[in-house]
Amino acid sequence: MTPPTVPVLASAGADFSADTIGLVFIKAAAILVFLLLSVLFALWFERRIIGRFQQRLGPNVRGPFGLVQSIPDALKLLLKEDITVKGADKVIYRIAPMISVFCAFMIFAIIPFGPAVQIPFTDIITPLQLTDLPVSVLYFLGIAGLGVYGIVLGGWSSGSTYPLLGSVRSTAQVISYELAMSLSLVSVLIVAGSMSTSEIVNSQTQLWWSVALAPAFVIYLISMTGEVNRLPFDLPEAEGELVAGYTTEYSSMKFAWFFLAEYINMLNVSAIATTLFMGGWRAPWPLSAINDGMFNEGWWPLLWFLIKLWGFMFFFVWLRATLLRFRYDQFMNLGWKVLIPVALAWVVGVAVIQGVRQFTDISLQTLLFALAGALVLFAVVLLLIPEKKPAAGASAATAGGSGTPGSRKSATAEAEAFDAFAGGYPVPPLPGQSLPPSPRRAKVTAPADAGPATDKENTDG
Amino acid sequence: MTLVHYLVLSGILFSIGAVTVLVRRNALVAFMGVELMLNAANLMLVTFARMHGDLHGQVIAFFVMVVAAAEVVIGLAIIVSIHRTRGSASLDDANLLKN
Amino acid sequence: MTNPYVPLLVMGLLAFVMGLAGLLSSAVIGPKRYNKIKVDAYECGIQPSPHAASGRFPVKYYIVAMTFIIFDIEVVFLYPWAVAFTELATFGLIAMIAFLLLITVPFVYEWRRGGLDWD
Amino acid sequence: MTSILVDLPWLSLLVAVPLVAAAVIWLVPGVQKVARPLGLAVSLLVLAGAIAMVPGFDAGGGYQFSETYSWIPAIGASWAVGINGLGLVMILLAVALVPIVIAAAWHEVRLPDGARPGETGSGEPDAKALDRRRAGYVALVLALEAMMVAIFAVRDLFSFYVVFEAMLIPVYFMIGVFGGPNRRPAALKFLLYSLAGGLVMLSGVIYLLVQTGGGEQALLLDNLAGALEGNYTAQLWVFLSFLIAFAIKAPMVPVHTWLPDAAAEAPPGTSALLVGVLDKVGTFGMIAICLPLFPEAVANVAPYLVVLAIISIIYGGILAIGQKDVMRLIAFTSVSHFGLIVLGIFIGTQTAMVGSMIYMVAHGVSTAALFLVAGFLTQRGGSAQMSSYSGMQRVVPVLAGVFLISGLATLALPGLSGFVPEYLVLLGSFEASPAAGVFAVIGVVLSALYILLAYQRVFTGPVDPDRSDLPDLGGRERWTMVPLVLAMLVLGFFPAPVLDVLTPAADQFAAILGSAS
Amino acid sequence: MTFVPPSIDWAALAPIVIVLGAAVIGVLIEAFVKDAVRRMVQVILAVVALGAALVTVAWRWTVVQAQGPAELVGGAIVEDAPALLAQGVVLLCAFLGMLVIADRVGGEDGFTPAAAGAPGSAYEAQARRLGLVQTEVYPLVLFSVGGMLVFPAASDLLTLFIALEVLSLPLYLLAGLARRRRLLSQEASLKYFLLGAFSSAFFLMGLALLYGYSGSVRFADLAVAVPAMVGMDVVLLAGVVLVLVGLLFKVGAVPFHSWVPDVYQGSPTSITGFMAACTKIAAFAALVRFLYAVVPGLTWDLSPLLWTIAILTMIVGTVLAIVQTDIKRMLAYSSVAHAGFVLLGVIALTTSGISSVMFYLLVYGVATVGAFGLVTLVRERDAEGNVTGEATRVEQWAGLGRRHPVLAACFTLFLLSFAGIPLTAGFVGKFTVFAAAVEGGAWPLVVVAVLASGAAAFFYVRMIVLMFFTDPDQDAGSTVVRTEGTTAIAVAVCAVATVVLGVVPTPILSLASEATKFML
Repeated sequence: MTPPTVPVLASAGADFSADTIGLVFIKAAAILVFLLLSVLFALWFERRIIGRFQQRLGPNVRGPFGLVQSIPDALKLLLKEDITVKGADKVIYRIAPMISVFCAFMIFAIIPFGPAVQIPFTDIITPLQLTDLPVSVLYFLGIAGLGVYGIVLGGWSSGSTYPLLGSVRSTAQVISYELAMSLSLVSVLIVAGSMSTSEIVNSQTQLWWSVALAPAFVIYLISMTGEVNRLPFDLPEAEGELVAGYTTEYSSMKFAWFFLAEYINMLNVSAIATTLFMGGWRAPWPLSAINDGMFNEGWWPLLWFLIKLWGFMFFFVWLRATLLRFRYDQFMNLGWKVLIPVALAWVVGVAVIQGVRQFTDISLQTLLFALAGALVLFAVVLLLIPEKKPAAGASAATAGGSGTPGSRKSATAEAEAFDAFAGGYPVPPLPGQSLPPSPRRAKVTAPADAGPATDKENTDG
Repeated sequence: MTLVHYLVLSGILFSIGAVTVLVRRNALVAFMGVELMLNAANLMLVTFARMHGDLHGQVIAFFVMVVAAAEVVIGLAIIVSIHRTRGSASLDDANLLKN
Repeated sequence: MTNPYVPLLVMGLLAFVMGLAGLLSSAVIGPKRYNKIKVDAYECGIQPSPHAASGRFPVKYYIVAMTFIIFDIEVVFLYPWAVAFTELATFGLIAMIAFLLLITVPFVYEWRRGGLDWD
Repeated sequence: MTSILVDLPWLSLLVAVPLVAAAVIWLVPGVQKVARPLGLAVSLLVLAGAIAMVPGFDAGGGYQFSETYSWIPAIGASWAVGINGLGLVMILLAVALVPIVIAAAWHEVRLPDGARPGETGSGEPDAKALDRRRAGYVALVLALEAMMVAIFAVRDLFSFYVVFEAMLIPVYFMIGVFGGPNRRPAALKFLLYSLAGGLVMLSGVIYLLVQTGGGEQALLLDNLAGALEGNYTAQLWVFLSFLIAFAIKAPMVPVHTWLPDAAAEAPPGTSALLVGVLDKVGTFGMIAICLPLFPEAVANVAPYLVVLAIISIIYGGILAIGQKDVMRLIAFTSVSHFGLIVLGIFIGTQTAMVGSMIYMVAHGVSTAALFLVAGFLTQRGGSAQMSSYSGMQRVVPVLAGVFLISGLATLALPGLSGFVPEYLVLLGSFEASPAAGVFAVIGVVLSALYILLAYQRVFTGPVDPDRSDLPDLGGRERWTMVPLVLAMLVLGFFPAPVLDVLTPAADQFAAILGSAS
Repeated sequence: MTFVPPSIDWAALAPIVIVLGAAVIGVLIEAFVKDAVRRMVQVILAVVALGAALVTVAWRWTVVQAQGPAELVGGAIVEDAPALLAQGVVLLCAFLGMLVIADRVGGEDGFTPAAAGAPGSAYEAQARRLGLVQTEVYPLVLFSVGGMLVFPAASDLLTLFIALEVLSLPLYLLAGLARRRRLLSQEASLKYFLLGAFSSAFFLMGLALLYGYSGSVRFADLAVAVPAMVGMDVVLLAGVVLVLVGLLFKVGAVPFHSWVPDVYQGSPTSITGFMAACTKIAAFAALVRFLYAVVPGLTWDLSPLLWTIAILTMIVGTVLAIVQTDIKRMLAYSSVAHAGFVLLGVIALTTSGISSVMFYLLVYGVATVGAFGLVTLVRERDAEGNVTGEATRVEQWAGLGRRHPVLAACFTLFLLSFAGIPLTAGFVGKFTVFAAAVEGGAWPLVVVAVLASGAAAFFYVRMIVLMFFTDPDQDAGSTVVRTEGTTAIAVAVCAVATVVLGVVPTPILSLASEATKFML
C-alpha cells in the first residue's frame, strides 16, 4: 500500500467559519420549524391535489382554501389515548418513533437552502445551510439507513403480526432500494468530485446533473420513492394487506411521529434530489443568465430551492394518484434486476467516459460513438440471454438443479418444519395451486396475491 | 476530550464485546459482540490515524468494515440455518459435539 | 464554527427534545381508559395469535439482507473512489472496474441460481 | 580373495538382503505360498554371508568392513557401518538364530484364536489366509533380522537411533499378531516402554548434535568420540538419556517389567530373538556407544550401576524362583543374567569386560534354546503353567534333555557355554570389588536354584496321566535344536576363538573406562 | 495529493491469481453451466488450477533463486523463498486434499445435497433423491486456498488480516456442509465461525495497537520501530500478543484450540483433512514470518508466553487425545499436539528453525490429508445393511487390518509418522524441529516435547493395536466403500511421500534450508 497523504479539506463549498453557536441554534430551530410547517402544508397539498386528480375539491373549509385543515388533524392526534399494546417490548416500542422522527429531522442539516446571505437587521453573513460535511452524501445515506430502524423496531416491538410483516417488508424494501439509490449518486460524485452538498451545488453552475446524468437521475427518482415507502411502493403499510403495516399498533403522538417522519422523509429525499441533480438553490437556466446571475444571490435562491423541492413533492403526489401498488415480487424484481444492474452499468459508463476524457486525448465525440456501439452490442447480447425461469414444479422433476436456495424450499422445507400456527388463517388456494400443508406459510410467502388495493385515502387521521 | 479518551473508549468497547462473546449464550448476541470488537478496533485505528496524522488507519478501517460485512453475511447464513433447524440460536443447545 | 459536526449535535439535540416532548405531551394530555381488548394485538377482530414476534420468515428476506451487505461493501469503496476519481487516474479506474466486475460475479451467480426470484 | 570380499559392502548387504526378502514376501501374493522355505533360504544365505566375513576379519584391527554414506547432511546423519569383534560376534549370533527360529516356527503359526473355520474376516479360504499369516510372520522375522544386523553394525548415532526404534515395529507386530491370549497389552507395554526409552535417547542425540555444532557427518560415532571431552555436565545428561534407553532394552530393575509379559505372550521364536539378541542391544549400546562417548560420566556413574546390576541379579533370581509360568521364569532368569552382564561392563576390569561380552553370546544361545524348548513344550501341553506338567522326562525325553542342557548352560555348569563368561565376570568383579563379587555369587547360587527347581517340577515326578501321550521332539524340531546344543558345548569347551575375537575389543573399551576413572 | 500507483508484477502474483481466478470462474460456472456437467467441470477446473499454481510456484522458485526476493504490489506481498516454499506446500496439500474432496466415495460425495435445506427436512430428502450436488464446494475451497497463498507471503498486517479472512470464511461454510450428521456439522460451522471471528477481532485489535505504536502496519516499518521507540512498550507488547492470539488460534495452539476438536469432528471429513493440513501450514508460515520479521527485538519479552503456550499445547493435545473415542477427535487433538511441536521450531528463532518448521509442516500436512482421506472410506452400516456415514468411533475400526490390510497399513503408516517413528517422515520432522529448538536454547521445551511424543505414541499405537490385533466386532458394522480413485491416488501419494521423506529427506531438507537464504 502506498501511504496516503493527509487530505486537504479543500473548501470549494460554503464557508461556515463565521457562524457562532447562537446562530447555529437559530438556524437549527428554523429548520425544525420549516419542516413542521412543510409537513402541515404537505398534508393539505397532497389532499388538495389528489382531490383534483379525482375530480373533487379536497379540504376547503378550514381557513383560506382549507389551508389550516392540517392543524386540527395534528392536534387531534395529540389528544388521543396513548396505547401501549400488551405484547409489546415496552422500551423499544417507545423508542422506535423517536428514532424515526429524529433521523428524519437530521437530514436537512446538510441541505443548502441557498448561498451566503446577510441576515436581515444584522450584519451577519452566513450560508443558508446549517452545516456541510466533506462526506455529506454519505451522511445522508447513513442517516436514511438509520431511519429504517425506527420502522423495523417499531414493527417488531409491537408484538403483533401485521406490524411485524410490515417491518420485515420495510427492511427488505429499504435495503434493496438504498443500493440503487447510492449507486445512482456515485456518478454525481464522480463528476462533482466531492461529497459535500454545497460543493455539489456549486459544481452545477453550467449544467444540472439531472440533465447530464439523466439515467442516474431517473434511478434516483424511482429508488427515492421506494425508500420513503410511497405509492407505488408502499408495501410496508399496504392497507389492503397489512392493515396499517408497522404502525398498526401505534396511536396518538407515537403514531404522529411515524407519520411526521414519513412526510419529512419525502421532503428529505426531494431536497437531496434538488441539491444533487437539480442544481440545488441555483436558478433555472434562463433566469440564471439574467443580470450576471442576480437571481443566484441574496435570498432569491431560497425561492428556487423551494420551488424545486415542492416540484418533487408534487411528483410524489402525482405518482400516488396515478399508479397502483406493486406486487411484492414485482417490486423486488424491479429493484434487484433492473435498477441495480442499470445503476452499476451507468456508474461504469460514467467512470469510463470521464476517465477517457480526463486521462487520454480521445475526443468526446469518438468516445460517444464507441459507447453507443458498445451499448447496442450489449443490448443485443442481453436480449439473447434468456432469463432462467425456475418454473415452480417443473424444475424439481426435470433437471434437478443443485440446491438452488430458492423457490420450493419455502413451500416444502418450511412446511415440514415446526409450525407455530397450526390451524391458522385459511387462505383459499389460487387457481392452479393446491393447498399447501401449512396455511400460515402460504400466507407469509405469497402475501401480495391479494390483488392491488386501490384505496386512495391514506393514513389520514 | 483528548484523543486518548477515544483509545480508552475503544478499549472499553472491545472489552464489552469480548465479554459479550464469552458470556452470552445466544449466537446472535455473541456475534454482535464480535462486531462490537471489530468496531472498537476501527475506532482505535481511526484515532491512531488522527494521532499519526496520516490516513493509513482510516484506510484500514475501510477494509475492516468490508471484512466485517463479509463476516456478517457468512455468520448470518450459518446462524439462520441453525436457527431454522432447531428453532433456537442458543449456543447451549449446540452441544452435540461436547461428547 | 470550524467544526462542521457541532451544528449536527445542535440539530440532533433539538430533534431529540422535540421528539421526547411530543411523546410526553401526549402521554400527559391524552386520556387513559383501560380496556382489555384495546391492548391486545390487532388481528382484524379475531383472537390474536400467540407467537407473532417470533414468527419465521421466508429465507428470502435473509438472502436479500446478505446480498445487500455485499453491495453495501461495494458502495463503501465506490464513494471514496468517486470523490478521488481524478487523483487516482487510470490505475484507480481500472482497479475499480475490476472490483466492480468481481462484485458482479456473485451477483450474476445469485441471479442465475434464483436467489433474486421472489415468489 | 579377501580383497574382493572386503571391498563388497558386506554389512549393508546383510541388512538389505533380508529386508528386500521381507518386503517381497509380504507384498508379492504369489510368493506367500513358499514364504517359509524362501525365508529359510534367505536367512541361511545371510548366515553364509556373515560367516564369509569371518576370514577377512582381523581381530586386532578395530572397526572393519566400514562403509559411510551421506544420508541427511542437514542434520549430520549418515549411514555408516563397521564392526569390531563384539559387533561381529553379535551379528553372527543374530543371523545364526534366525534360521533356527524360522524352522522352529514352521508349523507353529496358526490362524488367530477364535477364528472359526471359514471366518477369517476377509472371506478368503482358510488355507490362503494361513499362508498369508505365515508369510507375514516370516517377513517380520526377516525384517527383524535386517534390523538386528544393522543395529550391531551402525557407526552413526542417527542411524543407530533410527534402527533402534524401527526394530520395535516388527517385534511389536510379532507379539501383537502372533502372540498369546494377552498379546495386546503385552505388545503395547513393550512398545511404549521401548518408545519412551527411545525418545529419551532421542533428546540426548539432539542435544549431542547441537553441542557438537552439527555439520555433515556430525553424528558419526568416530567423530563424536571425545566431542564432549571436558564438558562433564553435558556428558552426564546425555549419558543418562542413553542409559535409560539401554536399561529398558537390557531389562534392568526397575524398568524390566515389560519383559516377562512380552516374553510370555510372544511366540517362542520371537521371545528367543527378543531376549537372545535384541535385548543385547542395551548392553551392546552401553559398551559400544556410552563408553567411548561419555567416558568420564560413565566412570562416575558406574558404581551406582554396579549396585543396580546386583539388585537386578538378585531380584531377577528371586522372582524367577517364584514364577509359575515357564516363559516368565525364563524371562526373569534373563533379568538376572543381564544384571551380570551389566555388572561386568561397569565393574571396570578387563576380565569382567571380556566376560560380559562373551556372556552376551552365551546367554543368547542358551536363552534362545530355553525359549524354543519351552515353546515346544507349551505347544504340546497347551499350557505354560509349570504345575500343569509332571514327569515329562519320561514322556518327552529328548525335549527334557535339551531343556536340561540349556538350563545347565544357563546356570553356568563348567563345560557348557555359561561357565566361562560367568567365571570371568565374577573374577573381574572380585578384582575390582570383592563385595560386588560376593553379591554376584549369590545370584549364581540362585540361578542353580530356579533352573533345577523348574526342571524338577516339570520333568521329574510321576507322569501326569492327562499328558502322558505328548509326542517328543520331531525331526525338524530336533534339527533346530542341534546347532544350539552344539554351540553351547563349543562355547563351554573351546571358547578360545570367540575370546580371541572379543579380547581386543574388550581391551579397548576397558581401557577407556580405566583411563577415565 | 500525490498518488503513486503501485506497480504490479503479475508474473510473481501468478500462483495467487491463478487460484483466485479459478475460484471466480468457478462461481460463474455455478451460474451458467448445466447441472449435469457442473460438478465435472468444477472438479477439473479446481484440480487444474491447483496443479497450475503448483507449477507456477516452482517456476517462481527458480526465478527467486536467480534474482533474489522481491516486494510485490507496493510491498503488501513479498515473494521470497520461504513464502514460495510455504505456498508450494499449501498447494501440494490442497491438491491432494482436493482429490479427496472430489471423490464420490461409495457413489456420493461428502457434502449435503442442499445446504439451504434444514437437516432432516423433506426438502433435503427430496434433494437427495434427485441426486443434487452442492458444487459450490469447489470454488469455496479455491478461495480458501487463495487466502492461504497470500497468508505466508503477506508483509503487512492488513494484508495478513485480509488473507486470514479470505482463508477462514469459506472454511466456516465448508465446515457446515457434511452430508451425514448435519446437525453436528452445522454446529461445527457455528463454533468455528464464532470463535474464528472472535480471534480475528483480537488480531485486528493487535493490528490497531501496532499501527498506533509505529504508524505503519508494514512488517519492515514495524521491525524498525520495535527497537527504536520506548515509552509505549505496553502498546507494543499488547499489540504483538493480540496479533499472536489471532495467529495461534488458526494453528490451534492451546488455549486457543477449543474449536479444533469440534470442527474437525463435525466438518465433512475430506474438508477436515484439507483444513487441518493447509490452514496449519499457512498459519505457521505467517506466524514464522511475523515473529522473525517483526519482533526479534521482543523475543525476550515474548518467550515466556510462547514457551507456556508451546508446553500447554503439547501437553493438552496429547493428554486429551488419549481419552478420545472418536477417530476424528483423536486426530484433532493430535493436531493440537503437533501444533505444539511445530511451535518449538518457531520459538527457536533460528534459520534452521524456519526450515525445520517448513519440513515438519509438509510432513504433517501430507500425513493428515492421507489419514483423513482414509477416514472417508470407512463407513458405518445400519441395521438394514445400508452404508451410512463415516465410522468414526474408534471401536468400529477394530480388525480393519485383517479385512483391508492395505488401507490399514497406510493408516498405520500415517499414524507412525504422526508418532514420529523413525523411517517415517514424521520422525525426521520431529528430529529437525527438536534440533532447531535445542539450538535455539529451548531445550526444556524439547524435554517436554519428547515426553509428550512418548505419551502421544500411546494413542497412535492403540489405534494400530485395534486395527491389527483386535478381532473385528461384528456388531460395530463398519465397512469400506469404493472410491472413484482420486482418494486412492491421494492416499497413495501421501503414503509414498511419508516413506520417502522419512528415508531420503535430504532433497527437501536442503530445499527448506535453501529457502532461508532468500528471505526478505
